[in-house]
Amino acid sequence: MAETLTKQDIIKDENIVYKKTKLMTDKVLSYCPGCGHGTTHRLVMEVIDELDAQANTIGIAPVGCSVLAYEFMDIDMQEAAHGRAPALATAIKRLMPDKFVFTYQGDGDLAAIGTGETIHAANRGENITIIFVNNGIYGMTGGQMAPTTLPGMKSSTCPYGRDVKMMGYPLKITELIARLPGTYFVTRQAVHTPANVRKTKKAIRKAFDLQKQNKGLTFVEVVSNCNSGWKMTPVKANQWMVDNMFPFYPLGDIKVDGELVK
Amino acid sequence: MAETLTKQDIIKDENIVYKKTKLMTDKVLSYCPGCGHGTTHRLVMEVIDELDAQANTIGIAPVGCSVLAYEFMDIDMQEAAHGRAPALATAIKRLMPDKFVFTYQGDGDLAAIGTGETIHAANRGENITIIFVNNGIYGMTGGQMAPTTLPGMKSSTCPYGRDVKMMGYPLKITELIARLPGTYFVTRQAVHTPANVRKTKKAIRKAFDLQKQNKGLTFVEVVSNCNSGWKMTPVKANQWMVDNMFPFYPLGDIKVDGELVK
Amino acid sequence: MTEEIIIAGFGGQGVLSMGKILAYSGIMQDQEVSWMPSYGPEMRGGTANVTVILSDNRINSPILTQYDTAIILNQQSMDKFEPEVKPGGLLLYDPNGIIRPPERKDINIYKIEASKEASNLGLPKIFNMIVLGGYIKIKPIVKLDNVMLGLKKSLPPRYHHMIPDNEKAIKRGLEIVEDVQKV
Amino acid sequence: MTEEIIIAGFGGQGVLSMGKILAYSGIMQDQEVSWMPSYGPEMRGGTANVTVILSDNRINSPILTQYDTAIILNQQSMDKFEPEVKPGGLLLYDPNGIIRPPERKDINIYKIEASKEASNLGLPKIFNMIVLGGYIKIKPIVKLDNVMLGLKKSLPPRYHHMIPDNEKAIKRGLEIVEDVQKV
Amino acid sequence: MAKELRLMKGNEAVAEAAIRAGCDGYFGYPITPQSEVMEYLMAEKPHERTGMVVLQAESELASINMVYGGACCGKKVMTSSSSPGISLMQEGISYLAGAELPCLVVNVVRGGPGLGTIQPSQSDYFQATKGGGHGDYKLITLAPSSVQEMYDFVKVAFNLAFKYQNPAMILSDGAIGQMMEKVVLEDQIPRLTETEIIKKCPWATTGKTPDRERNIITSLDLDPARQERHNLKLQEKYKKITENEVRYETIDCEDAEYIFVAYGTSARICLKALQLAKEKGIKVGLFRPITLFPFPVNQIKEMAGKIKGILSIEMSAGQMIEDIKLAVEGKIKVEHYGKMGGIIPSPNEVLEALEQKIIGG
Amino acid sequence: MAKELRLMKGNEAVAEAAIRAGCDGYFGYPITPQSEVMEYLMAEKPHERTGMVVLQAESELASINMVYGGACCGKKVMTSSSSPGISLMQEGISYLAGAELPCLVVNVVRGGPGLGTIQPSQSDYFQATKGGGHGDYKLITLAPSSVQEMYDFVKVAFNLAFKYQNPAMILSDGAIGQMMEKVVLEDQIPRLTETEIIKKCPWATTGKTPDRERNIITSLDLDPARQERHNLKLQEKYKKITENEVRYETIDCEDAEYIFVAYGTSARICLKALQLAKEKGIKVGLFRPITLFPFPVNQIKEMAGKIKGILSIEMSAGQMIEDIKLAVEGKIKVEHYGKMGGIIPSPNEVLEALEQKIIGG
Amino acid sequence: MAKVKGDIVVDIERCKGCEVCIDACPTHTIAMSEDVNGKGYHYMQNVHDACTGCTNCAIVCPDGVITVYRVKI
Amino acid sequence: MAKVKGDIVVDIERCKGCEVCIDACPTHTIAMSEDVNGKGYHYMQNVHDACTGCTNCAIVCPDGVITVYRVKI
Ligand SMILES: Cc1ncc(C[n+]2csc(CCOP(=O)(O)OP(=O)(O)O)c2C)c(N)n1
Ligand SMILES: Cc1ncc(C[n+]2csc(CCOP(=O)(O)OP(=O)(O)O)c2C)c(N)n1
Ligand code: SF4
Ligand code: SF4
Ligand code: SF4
Ligand code: SF4
Ligand code: SF4
Ligand code: SF4
Ligand SMILES: [Mg+2]
Ligand SMILES: [Mg+2]
Repeated sequence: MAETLTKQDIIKDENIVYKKTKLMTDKVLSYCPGCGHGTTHRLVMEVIDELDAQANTIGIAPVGCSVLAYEFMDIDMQEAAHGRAPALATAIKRLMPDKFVFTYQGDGDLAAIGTGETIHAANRGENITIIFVNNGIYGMTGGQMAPTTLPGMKSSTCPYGRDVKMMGYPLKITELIARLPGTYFVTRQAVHTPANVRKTKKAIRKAFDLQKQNKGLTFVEVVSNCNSGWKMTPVKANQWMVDNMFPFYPLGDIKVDGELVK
Repeated sequence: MAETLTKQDIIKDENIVYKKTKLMTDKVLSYCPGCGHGTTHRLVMEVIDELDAQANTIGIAPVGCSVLAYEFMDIDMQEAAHGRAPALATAIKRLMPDKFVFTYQGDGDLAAIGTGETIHAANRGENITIIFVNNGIYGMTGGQMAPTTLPGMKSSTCPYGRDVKMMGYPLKITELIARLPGTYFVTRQAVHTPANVRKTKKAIRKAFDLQKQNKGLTFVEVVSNCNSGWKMTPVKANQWMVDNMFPFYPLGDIKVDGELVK
Repeated sequence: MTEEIIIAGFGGQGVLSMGKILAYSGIMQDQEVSWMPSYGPEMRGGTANVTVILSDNRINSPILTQYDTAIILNQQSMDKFEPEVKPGGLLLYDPNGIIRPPERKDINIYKIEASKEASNLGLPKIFNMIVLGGYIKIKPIVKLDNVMLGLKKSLPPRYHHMIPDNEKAIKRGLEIVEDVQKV
Repeated sequence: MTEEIIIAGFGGQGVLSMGKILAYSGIMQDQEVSWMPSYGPEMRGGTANVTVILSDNRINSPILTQYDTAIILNQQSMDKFEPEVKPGGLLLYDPNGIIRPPERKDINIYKIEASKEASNLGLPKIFNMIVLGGYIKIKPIVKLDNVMLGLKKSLPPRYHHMIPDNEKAIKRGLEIVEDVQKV
Repeated sequence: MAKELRLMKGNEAVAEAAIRAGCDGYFGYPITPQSEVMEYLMAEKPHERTGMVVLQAESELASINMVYGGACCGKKVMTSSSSPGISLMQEGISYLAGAELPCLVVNVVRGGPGLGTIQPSQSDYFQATKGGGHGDYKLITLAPSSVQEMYDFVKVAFNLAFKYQNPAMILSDGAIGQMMEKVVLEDQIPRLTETEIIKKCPWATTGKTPDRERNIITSLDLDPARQERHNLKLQEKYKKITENEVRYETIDCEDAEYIFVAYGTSARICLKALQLAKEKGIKVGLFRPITLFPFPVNQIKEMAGKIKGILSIEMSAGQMIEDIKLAVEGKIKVEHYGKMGGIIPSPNEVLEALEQKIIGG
Repeated sequence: MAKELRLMKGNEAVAEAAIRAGCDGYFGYPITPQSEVMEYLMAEKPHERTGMVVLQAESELASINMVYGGACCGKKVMTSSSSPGISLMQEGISYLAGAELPCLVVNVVRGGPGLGTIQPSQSDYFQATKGGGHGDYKLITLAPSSVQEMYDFVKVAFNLAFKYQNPAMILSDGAIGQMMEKVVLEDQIPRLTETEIIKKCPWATTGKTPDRERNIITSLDLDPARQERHNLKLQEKYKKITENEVRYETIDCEDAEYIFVAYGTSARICLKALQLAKEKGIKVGLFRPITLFPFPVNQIKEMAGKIKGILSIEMSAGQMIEDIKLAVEGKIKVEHYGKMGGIIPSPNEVLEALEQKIIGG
Repeated sequence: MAKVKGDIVVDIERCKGCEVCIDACPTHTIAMSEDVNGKGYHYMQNVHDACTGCTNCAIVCPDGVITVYRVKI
Repeated sequence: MAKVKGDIVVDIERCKGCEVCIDACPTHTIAMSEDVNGKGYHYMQNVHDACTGCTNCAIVCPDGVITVYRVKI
């Protein structure tokens, strides 16, 4: 019987087991081939869709490669000034406490220029969700060093590799955030394999569920490649990420139910 | 023989065991009676004097009650914009690595508007010393809530007491700072009793000694009263500080030799 | 009618609230008023002063360099404001802490031992109300009834229990103010 | 003499560096030059183009809307720049990926199979040098010697080992360029 | 019903006006001489009175970006600060203008540059009216000269901001912020419900419902043609504001030979100088711009035809004088007199300057 | 010795010029279209070439305050950014001006307002010349119109900054920053030693030695009288700069009937428009302000006596035109033509605008 | 145990040829094309008939260009 | 063990009357004045002869107005 199944028999609407969520628009993503931003976008939208929350969600796009996130996510969105997304989110959530409010930020945005806004929104325990895409570099502006760039890693502003003596240490902002009493759920994930994608989606779902319960700030870091900035093919970049980023930024939950893990 | 000693016999220059260091100018301090800023100023100057470093020290005054620190400290000083002292210090030290460079900052300055500059200077491991006077309030501007204001504590912008649900939790910035690899010595002290003054002075001395050895950022928090902001007499304010501030901001070393204590 | 007043003294002497009650009293009798304090960190421990104007017409400049009346509560303020009283104007002062009493001949000078009286009454906090009483005795530009109304308006309800003491103080001020030049 | 050129194609095709070598070649023969790229995120994966001007005089506007020469390396660029070649001007293109070849009659159109040739040679990176060779064959505004000097100047020393391959590619370009209208 | 009277500081009047105007959110950071705005709000518990959100932010940067977030939702939001704090907001203000968001920013100006002084000044006129931030944009700028106007202009500013979808600024100064005057209070205007907001601000990010496309608030457009169209639209709007919203006051101008032009505290000083001038028989009037953008260009131009000279009185080195000169186009003499560093000129000085620089000069 | 020639981007030229001018420190944060400044510096290892410090800061706020710290020490320090980043620096710039510190700020302008676009623009003229920050202050502002000038003006700007103890700005745009042209390089100027700095900048905070009083750098003075004196001193300085440092270029102006006034990239476009005009027999010249502050007021005023009209060409809604009008005082017609949103006007459009708005209008 | 058979549809004009999906496929049923699409990218295509409809390829695809179908057989 | 005797000199015009020194004195030799100084503050003064010159008062004094003397006796 298997043998008799033709392509046409399988490719029918009722047999669909996976398709792009309708909360992603049809616009072609502006990201480089293989960039984790696309996957992360989709996961957030899948969760909003599952929560049936399109009408109750306000998203905030940062300044960074994902500055155009609003072109791809079919929800109401605001574009924030570089680093200030948590300030916007604070106001939105306080003015409209029944909405889901999330920011979507890169590592330059969140951990460099936006350090103050990030820490204070977290410390106030704002009931918002932060999706933090850490690719260890400034993708948008052409691959400059980020606060999260690894020691020895090259970028256009550390062309000989990050020298921690001169340029400082990579900043584990997520671990700092987790220590603040205002945060309730803090986790670090990735989206380079199907298993990781599934875990990340669960984490995002959990973050939004907790937001609904007004538990305080929920924070999902996604360690991602910036293959353009790293000057590698996407597949190599993912491997490099596994080999180099994960040891420094280990995946897993950091704070659960308001308690640090371990 | 003791009986024969007159006042005149004792009060002679050669019998002086303590007098205001010459590195404090003769200008009357602009601080309220009993304010810990004066004592802290003096300790820093005593240390610079002991190190014979007047000619090699650049200090940075913040925006806050100590904005006029340069009137009282007889060293070259710069007055920074609110919160930015660590950025100034970074540049000064890098441009003149042989000088002692320190910032003197309040809790509003360092832990609110200056969060980003503080964290990044610490994270880069700048070889500077930060003297951080934490009085749990914005003294200069008339007693508004600071990031460090205790839960329930009243201020002119939380006249019914700090409600952590609405206004966030007090921020233990010193503990955060201590977790950054760029900091080498982080301690919390006070100046309300002679014993505490002596300990604080030792800590400041240690901080400057380590700066000389280029060990990274050294950080001395001084928990202090703001009797005007707290609306208490100085003596009551010090008692209130012992009873309320110290339990939340426990005194003692937090990071020594680049290692967290405990 | 326009009355331009400076009230000046130390930070803790209730200079600003005296001015505020005076201004509110003006409002109670349908006048235009302005109350312009010196402000900022110089207030911390240092001196404080406030310019109060009451007028039947629109008030123009709320900041002045010449006053109809100066109410002076410490030496620094005496040094600064004695010269700025308009000829024929009024200077009222509390002699406590005054080393060099006023010397001008072209103005009317009164003194009031408000500080002493306040500690006699055991109510140091109402010192400023005694002074106010003295002032409206000399220049009844606001009616006592309106002062009482103004007092009530300017105090938050939780302090209304203090009104009787304040009233007593104002009335005491009416009694004890002295014309220095007549003396 | 002034030559105003647009070079346009995909991001990875070496458009900008071809322009840079051309500009440096101009400097080598004492000309004024300008090199003005499109810039920013649109370069990411998208198209890239650069305006190069070589002139014996001070160059005025570095941005143009009309060109003496257009060097076109993909379809989007063809659509955009074919109309912007000055009448009598030159359009040089690589047919790889071109669906609609140029149609204007009032300009000179040449093609060069640089992409194909580069993969034949097993050196896909020097594709742009083949195109450059083709261009200077048609319009010898810069002398080959100066191109070689320009090439050397524009490459950081650590890439100088690549010069021979590049030279080979330029020379190959000289050979394989074809006049389309003659064909 | 008897009107409600209060003796209030200018800063307190702003706060009370905000509550009564149905403001949804205030976000600020302390700075002298305007900290009373937030202090008053916090003491009033507006979350109990009207549900208004009042939040002390960690900085002025955060404040203005909170305002941005709230404004995107169609909420009536505001901040206040003083000069150095307003400088920190310039990027945010440019974003607000670029994204065409209604909001209110109050600047209680102090003396600059730098940390300067906490005393009153008018040296932020350029920043407010020419654009302290980057790009071509304009703030609707109102200059109150009394505590009553501090109160009234909050509502006016919100109305104009929403009418034109543009940030509005109240440009005050430390003197007006700190002084108390009699204020007539208006009745509470209720805050808008979400349904009302959606109706009034269909562009707001209130959550994408099935009946409309998603709403996006951004000031970015990487396509130059679209970006230019957006800029042209902004310029059209500014033109319309200029045509419709000029406000000013004239005093004793009918038969004046000379005119003071002054706003805010300076105008108050000039009022007194008018009295002094009358005593001296000098025919001088006061032209008081109330909107600094739009500046009353035509009104001043017209007046210039009838008078001999203009003295611009500003507590600055002379900034508004450029707008006066641009209006007057060289027809009559225009001079500046002012004080800097927190000093308020006296009416006598002002009159003397008129005599020397304009009448005698 | 043969002069050293390079093909460089404007941004790279700034970086190389900084090293060769003996710059002590660069502090910056990436932003398009100027990130190449820091990238070039980092690749050049200037700490090895001259000992220059180059540091990527955590933000523009940090950058400008690092510049402040370095400038206080008498060091030759600089930063660069583009429009939104420069807006974030406004508080810091006001502090630098208030404290009278020499330094260099490079603004490679992009289209605004808000996030805008990364394409070139000239819409930050007001911000640069009128004071985007609070208080009465001025930046010495130089407008390069070629890559060579990007290179040359770094040294010029540092020299003026130290001569007048005042921050200087290079107001460029994305086109000049991104384009490459031929640059003639000068020889390396050695960085100053500490002894030389102490001699040149006796006010600098280099450490209080027994032979002098302590040096204090501040912009604060709570005493209004002293604060006013300080402000008057600043105004005196700006007057002196205005008298001494005006720079401009005129092309074909001798027998012109009309004049384009344009700076930077716009001036380049006008150069081409001059050619086109000549072909049409239109007598038009180009007046190119090189210093925007001090603006060549007298030169334009004088010229206005001889010509029929001025067209101001700016990639903005018209900002410099106000300074032109203030100079011309209504004597002749002055109009604006420009493009916004990152679009560069074409020479044809410019010429057409002249014909319509000035010649025909 | 019920066997399943799957298939995928790739929107080849939107595929950016990143190859991230290839490794994710447990049945090695997908590979990159020789040809390029309109954007100049080699695109992913189904080369065997072994697809189980596991959705792995689709959920790692950053550009969301894959739709997965599955039937029980 | 050598006994010591101390004394202090207070710059009363600079004293702000904060009283912080009082508790710090182990010999209770200091107290606040009845009078006020030129700034209106009660100032600290030596009221007994018990001073040991331990310097406690001086080092907690925020305004640095105390000089301490000590002799071995
Ligand atoms: C105030 C300001 N400074 C700088 C920039 C330039 N800028 C745009 S995106 C960006 C950093 C992006 O890096 P990241 O946040 O890590 O995001 P990614 O692109 O890597 O996803 C910078 C510096 C800006 N737009 N605004
Ligand atoms: C940009 C800016 N924002 C706000 C202020 C006003 N301001 C001056 S000091 C201060 C806070 C002072 O508090 P803190 O740092 O705790 O010092 P303290 O006075 O308590 O010693 C503030 C908000 C300012 N000067 N500049
Ligand atoms: S530059 Fe990096 S982060 Fe940005 S889209 Fe490309 S790969 Fe992704
Ligand atoms: S206000 Fe507070 S911090 Fe400031 S001087 Fe007074 S007591 Fe000290
Ligand atoms: S659905 Fe699974 S089996 Fe089928 S192609 Fe995709 S990854 Fe391979
Ligand atoms: S992961 Fe998606 S975009 Fe990448 S090659 Fe596969 S199908 Fe194409
Ligand atoms: S030196 Fe010691 S014993 Fe003497 S008065 Fe001071 S605290 Fe008391
Ligand atoms: S501690 Fe110093 S200032 Fe305070 S009362 Fe004692 S002597 Fe006076
Ligand atoms: Mg990044
Ligand atoms: Mg404090």
